[in-house]
Amino acid sequence: MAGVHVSTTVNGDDVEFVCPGSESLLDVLRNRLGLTGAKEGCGTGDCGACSVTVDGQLVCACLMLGAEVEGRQVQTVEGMAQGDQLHPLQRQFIENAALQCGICTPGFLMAAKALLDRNPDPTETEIRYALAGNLCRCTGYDKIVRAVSATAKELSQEATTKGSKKR
Amino acid sequence: MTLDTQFTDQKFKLVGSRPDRPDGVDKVTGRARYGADASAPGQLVGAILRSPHAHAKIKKIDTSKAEKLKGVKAVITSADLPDLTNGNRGNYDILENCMARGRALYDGHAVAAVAAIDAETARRALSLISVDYKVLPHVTDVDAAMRSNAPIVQPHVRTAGGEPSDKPTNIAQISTFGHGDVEAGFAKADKIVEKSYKTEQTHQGYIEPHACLATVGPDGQGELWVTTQGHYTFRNLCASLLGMDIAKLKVTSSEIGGGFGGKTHVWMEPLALALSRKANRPVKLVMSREDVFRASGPTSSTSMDIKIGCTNDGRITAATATLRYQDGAFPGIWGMLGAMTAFACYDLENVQSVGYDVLVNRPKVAAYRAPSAPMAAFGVESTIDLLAAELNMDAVEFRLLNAAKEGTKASYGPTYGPIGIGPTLEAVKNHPHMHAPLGKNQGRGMACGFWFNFGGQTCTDLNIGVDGTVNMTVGTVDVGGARASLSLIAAEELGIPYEHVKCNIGDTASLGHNDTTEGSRGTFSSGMATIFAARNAIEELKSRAAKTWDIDPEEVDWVDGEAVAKGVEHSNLGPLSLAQIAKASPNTGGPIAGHSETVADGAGVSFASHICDVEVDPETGSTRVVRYTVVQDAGKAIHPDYVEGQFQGGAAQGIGWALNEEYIYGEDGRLQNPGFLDYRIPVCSDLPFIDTEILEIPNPNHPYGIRGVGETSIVPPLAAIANAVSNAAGVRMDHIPMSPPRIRKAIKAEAAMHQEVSAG
Amino acid sequence: MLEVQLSGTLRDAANGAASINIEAATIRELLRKVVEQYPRMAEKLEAGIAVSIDGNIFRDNWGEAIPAQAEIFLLPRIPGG
Amino acid sequence: MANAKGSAFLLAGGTDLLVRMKSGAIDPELIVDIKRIPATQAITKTASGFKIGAGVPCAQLGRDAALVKAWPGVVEAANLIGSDQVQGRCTVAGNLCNASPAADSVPAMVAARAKAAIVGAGGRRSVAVEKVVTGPGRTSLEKGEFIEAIVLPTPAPKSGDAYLRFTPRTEMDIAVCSAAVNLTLGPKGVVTAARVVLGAVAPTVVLVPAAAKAIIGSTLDDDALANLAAACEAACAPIDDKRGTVEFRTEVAGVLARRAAKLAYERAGGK
Repeated sequence: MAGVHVSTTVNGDDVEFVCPGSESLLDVLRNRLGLTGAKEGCGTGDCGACSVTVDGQLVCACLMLGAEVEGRQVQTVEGMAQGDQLHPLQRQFIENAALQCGICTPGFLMAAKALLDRNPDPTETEIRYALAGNLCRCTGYDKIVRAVSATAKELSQEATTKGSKKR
Repeated sequence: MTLDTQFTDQKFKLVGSRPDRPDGVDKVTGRARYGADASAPGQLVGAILRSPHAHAKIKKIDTSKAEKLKGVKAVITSADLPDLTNGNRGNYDILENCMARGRALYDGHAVAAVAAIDAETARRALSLISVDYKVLPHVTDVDAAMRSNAPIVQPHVRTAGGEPSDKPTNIAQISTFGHGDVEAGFAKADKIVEKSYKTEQTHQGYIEPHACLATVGPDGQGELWVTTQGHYTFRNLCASLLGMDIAKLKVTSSEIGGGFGGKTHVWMEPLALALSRKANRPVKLVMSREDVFRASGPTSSTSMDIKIGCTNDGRITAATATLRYQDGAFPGIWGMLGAMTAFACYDLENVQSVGYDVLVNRPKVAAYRAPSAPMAAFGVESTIDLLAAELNMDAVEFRLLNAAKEGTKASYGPTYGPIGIGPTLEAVKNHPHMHAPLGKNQGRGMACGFWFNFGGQTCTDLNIGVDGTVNMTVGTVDVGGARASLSLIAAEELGIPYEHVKCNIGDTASLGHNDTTEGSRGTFSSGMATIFAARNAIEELKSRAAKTWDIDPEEVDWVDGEAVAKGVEHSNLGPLSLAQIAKASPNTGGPIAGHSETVADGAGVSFASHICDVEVDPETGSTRVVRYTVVQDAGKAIHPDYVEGQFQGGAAQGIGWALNEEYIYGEDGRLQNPGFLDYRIPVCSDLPFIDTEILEIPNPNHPYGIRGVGETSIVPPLAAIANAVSNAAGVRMDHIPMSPPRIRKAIKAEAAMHQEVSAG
Repeated sequence: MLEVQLSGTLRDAANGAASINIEAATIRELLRKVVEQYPRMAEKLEAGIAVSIDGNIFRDNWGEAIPAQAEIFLLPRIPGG
Repeated sequence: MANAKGSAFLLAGGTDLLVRMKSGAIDPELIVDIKRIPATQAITKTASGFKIGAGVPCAQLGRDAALVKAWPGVVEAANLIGSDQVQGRCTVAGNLCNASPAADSVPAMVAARAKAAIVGAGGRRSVAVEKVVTGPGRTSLEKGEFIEAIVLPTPAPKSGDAYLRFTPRTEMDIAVCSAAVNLTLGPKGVVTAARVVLGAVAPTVVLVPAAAKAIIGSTLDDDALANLAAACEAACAPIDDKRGTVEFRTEVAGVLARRAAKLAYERAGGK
């Protein structure tokens, strides 16, 4: 198939690229835009290592065509930190030793962020089901679930403090 | 310089604390570079054509059409990989496994490879290669492969360790271990339990597929960026297979996205190098997930018979095991390892274990975390539970009564020094988990496990900057947080803050040879080399302080990160910190470094005991693990977070193996489930939190008492879960994985038997 | 004189013997004399071997001293995961 | 699309299409992304029920309170497909057109009497969902035809539906077998109407009238449930494959139908 010209936004920056119509968003991110944070663990949507968001919706970049992101907002793990400030999830993953080899970590961070954005106070079960699309083979998920829990707690305390300051 | 490896019961300031890992920020921001994350100018994309047949003669390969396709820069077959192995059968097997030589030995065996300007062209080129196969009869089951009429996988193989014979066979090796007189022992037994078991083949399931970027020029120089557990071993092997000089091939280990033994072997890296050499361009070669399942190295499927006898008061009098392990298409030592580990937890007067290594038309078996031990433990620990039930004795008490201890002659031969099996069992006995109530359809099980652990060749370099910070280079790959542990050790020895140490994994041009990071050796061996390198640097620091003070180096001590002049005559000399000595180093003799090139031997054996609660839905056979506890001896936990992580990860892999993971082959000898949808590794919602208890019984052969911790945690789960499921469902499970259909079948068979008994 | 116990398929190379007697003070000397007595052991050594001295397993360090009366096992070299 | 020389495919969520492209099973000449058509992106409440556009991701079904209230079983089924990542992309129309016997949403849609709104060169037509799939990977759609929406009726008063599947893992799995039940209650909790549908036990999903008959007129007592399960088992014609055996699928289909019926009964207000 012929190349498709695509204009889109990735991590807040305007980006243009040309890719074959059949090329996945994951290949576009990794091979054309140099964003190798999203990983290919399976290529079939079964491991979640390529998780990114498109218009706020969590997706597997391997199951989406590059051509589909025309005019959309793509967010990847590379856009998670604000300048030199790590996102609380990123910090909690380090502090809780929630990664060993780290290959699944970008996908988990994106999925965990999507969870906390829609449910700021998830139970352990809600966390486990929300992260079920992300495979980790090193940790047994124990410290990952704890890191997400700790982040939720941290963010809710922050919100309370901010709220009381406003008052 | 102190090179004493003996444990000294040193008091620690940093070791045992839990600082942030030094590679954390890279890994949470997506910056860390793994196997597939590197690229080079002018890089080509490699792709491999694989056999669709389990066993076939390759009559002809026609690559001419592929070579003519625009954008194709190199096509290779085995003809491009001449045999340079010089009679080394082990290396020949590796070469043949990387690329079929006249015969395809399993579904997925590589037969040709291409390098092209992009993935699409490479894919089209593969479709243009025509291979003329003559399909041969195949065998994939271990028991079927042992029958006298089975198709022969490797015609040159004769059984080692058995009766001498000149008949081709699939039994590559028979290994016998044990001592005493088992017949006499069984004669003394009041109770004997004998049972057969089976386990299916599983894969390590690392999330990162094999990937590399190879560059070789016509000058015979090359570079390889690769995800591996052992870049030095890869270098030596690739250089040897391709006829390159070891010094001219630089191998860099990328960040590794999981290995668990599967990345200790080369699978396709020599092909990437050969393609690059032929095209004279860099070649990136990445396996798909399907390739990983079909053509890297899973663990053995097994079939075994276990027999154990004991007296009425619970003392085991004799034990035997016959263990049949399949090695895939190339001879290995996996049955032998099963035989060595099977009874290692127990103090036995009469014991014999026999391991069979059997060839089948499946991919070459590779190490998987304490290779071979989990299956043997499943058979033995299930039988131990059955025997305890016959005796009406508590299963933990029965194990404690028979547990190996210091001075026990191990079933694989040597006599144990101080070991941790007894203490882990005591800890299990007293653990609240053992006394918690169980719900409806729930059952509890426990089991023990053993693994050897190794050391090996290891180098560490330690360079001290003029600001007093320390750049450390090690040669073992960091598979799960080792850089944090090794930085703690360096900081501890030098008496400086953890944050002042930066630990790097060196490429093969930076250090001498390091053995592969396997056998739970990373923290044990590089920890030892780091201690020696630091002590070496301290000697230099003391001599620089002596020069500064113009006194004899013998008169300088090293105390808490500072040089101190000894004796009252020097009491006017204030201490010199590491930073102060480093700052003056340009004028006291130049850069200050410490290094160690050593063989870290004497890794202590390791034991674990696990407790597991499961809930079984009797109508569907569905099983959920509801509580899990790991108790394991770590010798000394350097960074407890990552020790716990190893315990939890091993248990989780064991849970997957026990319940759902298996290679499923069709009648045609093709793998039916080469993907993460149907090869079901546990997802987050499948598991509970996994509790851990770290015991610290120092290894006498390590200055800090470290034992390896990476592997033993996968040994007990199969058995612990089988015991729990058997207690929950009221039927003994003898086939792993205990998938819902197998559990339902067992429940129904048991019910039918009861009906028969009550009717009779 | 050390009584060196042989495990597994190593016995094949020693004509089936379960143990052999050798006078040696280091692993290097031990292995040299084993091959002198049983030339077929050379192949096994090439494939990889480990020596257990009083229960401690040494894979590579041939300079390791062997105490008199030590318990010695020759084991095949073992890989790990 | 009808004019494409080679194969042409419609892209809705793409969660099956891209996997098939990657494996080399298909090599499309043309891919048409229907999500850019606004009408395919909405769930509309109509006088007679709900219209779910072909591009609506399954996750959106779970966020539509009215739909969840009316057809909890259908929504449950749609929300079992894959992970959150897949949920954000996959569609019930795509799940139907992929024509897998194990598709999660299809038994629930059939039980709910859902219809597929089909568009083609020859105009529009409406077909019962159970008539769309004719075998594994095969549909009754003509070349150039596609499904623009799935239409669900308004449930009768005192109705309830439920869908249960069996998978070895808790998530990220394909149904080994499944059962959907949609039933309506009369006075005193007596079942007056029912539809029972099984998945992954035959080349297509199976509507089991005998199973419905077994519970109609009952208050879902143990005998009725046993008869329901027996009727379901009798309707199974599964295969042995990597995901399950004939024996296992057959008996577990009965178990699931029993459990789904109880759940649907509760949802309908039965006690």
